[in-house]
Amino acid sequence: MYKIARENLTALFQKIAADQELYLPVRTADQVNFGVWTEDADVDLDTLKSVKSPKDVFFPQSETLYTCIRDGKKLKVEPEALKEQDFVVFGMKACDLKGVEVLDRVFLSDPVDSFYAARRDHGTIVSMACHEPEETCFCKVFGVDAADPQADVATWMIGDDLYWKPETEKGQKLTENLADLLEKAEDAGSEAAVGEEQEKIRTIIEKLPYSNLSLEGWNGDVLMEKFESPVWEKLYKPCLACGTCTFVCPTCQCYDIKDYDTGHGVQRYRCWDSCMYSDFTMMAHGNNRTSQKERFRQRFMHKLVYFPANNDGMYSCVGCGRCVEKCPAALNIVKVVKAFQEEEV
Amino acid sequence: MSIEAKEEFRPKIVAFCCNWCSYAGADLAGSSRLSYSADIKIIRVPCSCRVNPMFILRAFERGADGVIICGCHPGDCHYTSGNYYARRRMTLLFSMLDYIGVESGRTRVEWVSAAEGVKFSQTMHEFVEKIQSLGKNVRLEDLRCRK
Amino acid sequence: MTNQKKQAELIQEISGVNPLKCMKCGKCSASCPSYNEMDIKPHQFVSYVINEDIESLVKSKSLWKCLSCFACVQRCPRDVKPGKLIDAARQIVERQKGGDYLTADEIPELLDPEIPQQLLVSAFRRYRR
Amino acid sequence: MQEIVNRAKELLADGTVKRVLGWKAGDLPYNPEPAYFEKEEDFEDFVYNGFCGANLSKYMIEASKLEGKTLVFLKPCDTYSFQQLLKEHRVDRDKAYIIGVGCKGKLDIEKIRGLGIKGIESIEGAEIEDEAETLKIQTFYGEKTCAYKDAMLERCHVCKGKDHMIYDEQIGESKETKDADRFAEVEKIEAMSPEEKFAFFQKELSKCIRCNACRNVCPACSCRKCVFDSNKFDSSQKANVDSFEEKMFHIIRAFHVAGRCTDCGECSRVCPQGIPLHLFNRKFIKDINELYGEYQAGADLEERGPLTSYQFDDAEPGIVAERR
Amino acid sequence: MQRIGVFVCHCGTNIAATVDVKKVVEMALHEPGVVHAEDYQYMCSEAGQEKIRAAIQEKNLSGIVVCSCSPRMHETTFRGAAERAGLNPYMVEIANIREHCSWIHKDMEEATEKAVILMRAAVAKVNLNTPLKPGESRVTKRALVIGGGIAGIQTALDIADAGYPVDIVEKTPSIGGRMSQLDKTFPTLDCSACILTPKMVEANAHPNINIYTYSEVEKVSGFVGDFTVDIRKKARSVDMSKCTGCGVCQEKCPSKKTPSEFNRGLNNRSAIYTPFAQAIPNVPVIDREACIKFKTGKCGICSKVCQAGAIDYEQEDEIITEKYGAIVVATGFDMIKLDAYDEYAYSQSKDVITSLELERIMNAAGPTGGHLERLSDGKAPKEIVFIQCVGSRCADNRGKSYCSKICCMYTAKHAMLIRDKYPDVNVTVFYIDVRTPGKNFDEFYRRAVEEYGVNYIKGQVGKVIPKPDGKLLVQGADLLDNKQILKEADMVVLAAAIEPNPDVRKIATMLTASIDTNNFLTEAHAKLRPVESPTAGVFLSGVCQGPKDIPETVSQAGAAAVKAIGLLAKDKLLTNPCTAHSDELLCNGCSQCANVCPYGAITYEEKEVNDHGIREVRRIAVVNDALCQGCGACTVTCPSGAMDLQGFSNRQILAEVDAICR
Repeated sequence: MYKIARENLTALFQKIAADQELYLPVRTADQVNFGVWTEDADVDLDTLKSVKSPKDVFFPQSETLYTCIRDGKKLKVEPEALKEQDFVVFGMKACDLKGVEVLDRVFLSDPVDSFYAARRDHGTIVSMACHEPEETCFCKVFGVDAADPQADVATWMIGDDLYWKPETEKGQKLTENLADLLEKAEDAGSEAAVGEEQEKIRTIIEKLPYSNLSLEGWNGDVLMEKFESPVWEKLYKPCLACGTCTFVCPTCQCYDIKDYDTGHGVQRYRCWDSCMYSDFTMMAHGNNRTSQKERFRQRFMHKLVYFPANNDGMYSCVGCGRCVEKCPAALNIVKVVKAFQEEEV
Repeated sequence: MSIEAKEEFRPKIVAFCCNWCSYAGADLAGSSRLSYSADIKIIRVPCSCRVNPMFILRAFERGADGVIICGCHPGDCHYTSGNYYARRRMTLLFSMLDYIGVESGRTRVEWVSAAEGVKFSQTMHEFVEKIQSLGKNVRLEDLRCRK
Repeated sequence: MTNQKKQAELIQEISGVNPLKCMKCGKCSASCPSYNEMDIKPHQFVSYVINEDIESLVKSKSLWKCLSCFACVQRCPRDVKPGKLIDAARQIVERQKGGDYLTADEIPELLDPEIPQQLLVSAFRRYRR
Repeated sequence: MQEIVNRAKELLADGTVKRVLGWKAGDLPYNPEPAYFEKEEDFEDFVYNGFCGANLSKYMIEASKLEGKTLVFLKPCDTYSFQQLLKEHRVDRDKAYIIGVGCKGKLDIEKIRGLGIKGIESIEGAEIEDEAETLKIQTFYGEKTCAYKDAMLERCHVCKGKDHMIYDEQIGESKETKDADRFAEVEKIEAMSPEEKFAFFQKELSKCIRCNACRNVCPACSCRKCVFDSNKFDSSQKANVDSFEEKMFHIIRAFHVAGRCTDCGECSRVCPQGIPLHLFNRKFIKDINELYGEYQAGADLEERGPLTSYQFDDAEPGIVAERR
Repeated sequence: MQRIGVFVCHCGTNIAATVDVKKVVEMALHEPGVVHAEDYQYMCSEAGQEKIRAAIQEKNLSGIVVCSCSPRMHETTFRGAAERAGLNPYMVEIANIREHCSWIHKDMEEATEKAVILMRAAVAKVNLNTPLKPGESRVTKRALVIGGGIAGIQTALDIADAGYPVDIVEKTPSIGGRMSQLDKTFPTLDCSACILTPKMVEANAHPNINIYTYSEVEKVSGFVGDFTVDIRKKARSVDMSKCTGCGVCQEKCPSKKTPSEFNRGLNNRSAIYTPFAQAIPNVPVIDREACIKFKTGKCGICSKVCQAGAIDYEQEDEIITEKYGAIVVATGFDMIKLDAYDEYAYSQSKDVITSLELERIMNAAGPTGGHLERLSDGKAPKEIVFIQCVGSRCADNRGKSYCSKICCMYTAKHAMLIRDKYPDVNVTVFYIDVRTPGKNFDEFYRRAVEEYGVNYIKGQVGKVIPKPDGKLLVQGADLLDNKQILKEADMVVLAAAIEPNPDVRKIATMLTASIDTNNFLTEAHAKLRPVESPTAGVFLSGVCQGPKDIPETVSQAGAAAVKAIGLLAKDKLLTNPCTAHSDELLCNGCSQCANVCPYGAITYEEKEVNDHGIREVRRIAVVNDALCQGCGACTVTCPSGAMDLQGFSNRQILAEVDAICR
């Protein structure tokens, strides 16, 4: 284990950014999101949750797939290059890491998404434990330990020190590169400090209102029963059909592929899509889900039923609580789970 | 011509002209041989009120450096009131563009009657000069449309 | 470019007058109080400028007979304003003498018996506006 | 609150209304959700407190399609939206029973979070009966307090007034909350240089994730299908591919609601990225007021909107450059 | 995918001299959808049109682009050619590479580049064109003539003779107009009244003509073939059905201090009056501003003396609403105000008069009974000076930029008449140019000089100075003799410029007819459609379109009548198919479009729609094709884009924008 004083972090970031891109929580116009580090970026490591999850580091909101350039009646097709440079993501929380695990299931299983895979290969993740979890968090429900964020490097911000623990080969390599800035912290005091912090985090998490949410009855086997439940009819009513929940979510992975006419050709790109949108999976004949109830149901069925059915029981919710915070109509996955519980009692 | 002259800034300017007055005014400028810059390209619309703010933003998105809308003089609209609506719409739109930091000189509305070939040509002259002085539109351009 | 042509252009530049707009109505000559004193009449000024015969114009008596009353300027229906042309021709003469670009404040000090009085009056009238 | 509940139950019982559109208590102290109540026992969860800030007018578009009357609780500012929707034939007056509720300013959880208060367990002082000027907030990290005022939504500081524009009956007291000039922020931007303006909006809009929350919550954005969802203008977009698109989206959205926007402030309230979207709408409102005379959308049913009317001597578009 | 043909016209050298037409053809073949491109000398010629026809049929084209002159010039021609080849005429787009390109650019490379871009925009548009079919609308077989001067009378007579009912609306109490104020006419020296009065009588008596005098057009709505017009019949205070025109009321009226409009204010009239003796109708009106009864409530003499009991103080304005198929504007002219020309002392001396005032003085029914005398002292003038071009041909903003056209001739007429009647009077005319293009016109002018000894001096007058002794000192210049002239005169006559009747602005606005900077109504085409306004169904007669003398006015009046008759003779008109349409799946029913529609063409209906499986009853905007004129105001007001304009659709215009900015 290593440590570095908080005041030296800028030097650390400088060093990392010297030869690769560095993504970390940056405050822009009063909001914290993951962004590229620059000298004048306002780095914010104290805000628990970035507005958007950092999934866009690996799966950007929009990315070009290829470009067609028209020359008279001839067409030239230029595929977009895959990510070739290494980069570092600093400050991902345990829930976001779990989110990446979910995305891996989708994009790295056959057929492999080469754009995503290239980014995963080149990215080194430095995680950070959640110093002060909040009332919207329910990662525990999904077996996530916010106090022990497993990544290439795990870190804990304790007081004025950042404790740094490489966990993988990639993490080790990064640590070596930063050797002159990181201070060895193999002593018992450091271990104890981290242990104490972990304990503190876990104690708070036990107390959080959502931590004992039960997911009993939510699995791949209850498809028809849940699908046909009358509860949805009541639940969806306040939903405004915006895409906030899906766009802040660390696991939502649906995208649309669109063409942009540049005037001298076409740029084909993909961009996040939201199952809440009326034109989600629009096809020539129209739409699969014509009502907001169906669209609303889709999101939660996918997270809690369809996904576990296809992925060895793994839910595609990680309990980060972003949707709880951001939904304009105060709807969220927790309310959905609870509503079914009440109904079933 | 020297090489430098070829590299000079040639703005792209879209002019929306109403069919009844301004387009005819442009025709008159043509038949009177009143020259103006070839950077101006005219799109014929039935009335200035047909010009949707989307058209203007789209032109800028596509790399236009200036957009000018010409219609009948207030009171002379072929459709009685079209240019009055256009006047309000464009005033508000231009004000918004100015508000978000787009130079207000990039947009203009001018009333040109069918008899005002001279005015048409002069207006186009002035507008091209203005755009020349403002340079390339970079604030509203969609970079994907660049060649 | 010949000197004459340059001067003709200079006159147009100084006066801001486009002599081609003249329709030869003669209202300037009809309005002119010094008409009889002049060898080149006000309406003819225009054609001298058009024909680039500035030398004759500059040498003419008329140059210093114009009172700069600007009646012709006021009444010209075509915005040609012969009075301004005359004024410009005078300036050319003065510039050739080196008395270039006077400001109104400098005039009193420069009062020189050699400067024709007409020019002074004209200058004052011009600056009064 | 009890008064509201009692009255709602009464109207439900006597058959005046078929359902009640109100708020259901959330699972956190601050997240009640809009909900329908159809039976007396449903009211167990009914809540009406400082966090019930959502403008229920927009829900009335759907409610107008239901059979029978819907009782809806509207704050003074919501009634402008309802009336504007009525003007545009998007809601049915006969299907609505409007209880105009008093308003003492509504709370914004983001404001509270912005004060560094996190891990919230409970909040005291947010009930409408509470006269307290301070909120007492119990958190996992200790007890915090916060002035009610400091936790109020931006829109309440520039409140249009506490009169209901349209209602069947009124319940509850209101308290003046206006303590700021509605156009001060707009004026600040207007005074900037073009470069500063551009930088300001560039920074704000770079956060936009095109979630459409602003659009979907907006009572003026009541189109069955938004131009940005249809292919009518080749403008269908789902993501912020280029910084220009966000500008296009927000400018056009603001333009489409210009003269119809009541300045209810919902767009800014719901933006997950905290973009002050009301600055666009308020710019239009300010221009309209200055150029075409004071106009408040939703204030009446008859007056023509400023973009569907004109005067012979309206200002020319060149005024934009002149005013600079 | 469309199959598009591109046809590039050389227009002789008009286009080909500055645009490399071959290059445009070559570039066209690179454009999406283009399967054919060719160039030709004159595309509008029969041979050119034949090429278009052949290509459409041989290559099975679905749309064509003609790169040529303005669509305002030949769009109809090419649409016709397309239609004859079996192609829908609205599948034709014009790229204007003449007026908007070759004629204004000199550099070949630059002009060619622009021509290519204009061609591209047109191709991009036609790719999105859809075949359109014009609708039909009915024609109301009745015409309205606004203005009862010689132009209006002639037009009305011609239309009426063809068998269609016509209404004349005249603002003043009598028809007759300016011509009724003239004494004699050039170049024949006929008495004006002698030739006008029979026409007035004929119009009055014509079974197909209905005359509304002392009336004004208040409101116009509708469109070609189906105008609805509100006419305000001002209260005359005299019952037209009872009045016998005996004239006693005018004689007895105690209020006789109102300047006579007819006599240009040179004398006064009574408060109850007919403007002139031959007035039609010969029914007086009460000028309520001047009438003692209306001002004080006392008097009522006219009522007492009227044996027919025609006086009606209670009469009120009446609004008549009538439908018309065609409208002819014949609003005529007035003299300009001379306030800006103080150098001529018009406001300072009564003996400085305008030519129209001279007409009244020379007229036997005029203020002086036809005696030529000075208005200041009644003495016979010995020396008269005429000044030409007062306010005409002015480049500054004091006067008018145009030549008033009639002054040279009427001045020659006046000079001649004076010299004929009063040989001892010297007449001098100061002129800039004497313009006499017209049959027997120059001969007429030469007679004035040669036979009547009128003294013509080339040179404008600088100023007129009234002297204490009542004489006028005219300071002019003789440019040919190079002399300044100081001339003493007893009378000075100013040939003031004429200008369209100021009311024409209001009328033009109501008719949505366009007007030029001088307030003359614009014709649809300066050469080929001189009597039609660009607004369909509106025709122009007389000086409202531009300065004219009487014979010209009468011939134009006839021409306007023929155009109107041509319209009225049709039972149905094809309507412009470029109308707005609302997409029922997108329409919100919010009524904003109806609010901005100037034609009231948008209504709403409750309709069941099937929106991707959801069936519901919605409030939907419906456009009435016959009323919609295709301005597009609604399309921009519609936030959802439900409202679109055929022929100028959102996507078509955006395609043009894209093509230009490419």
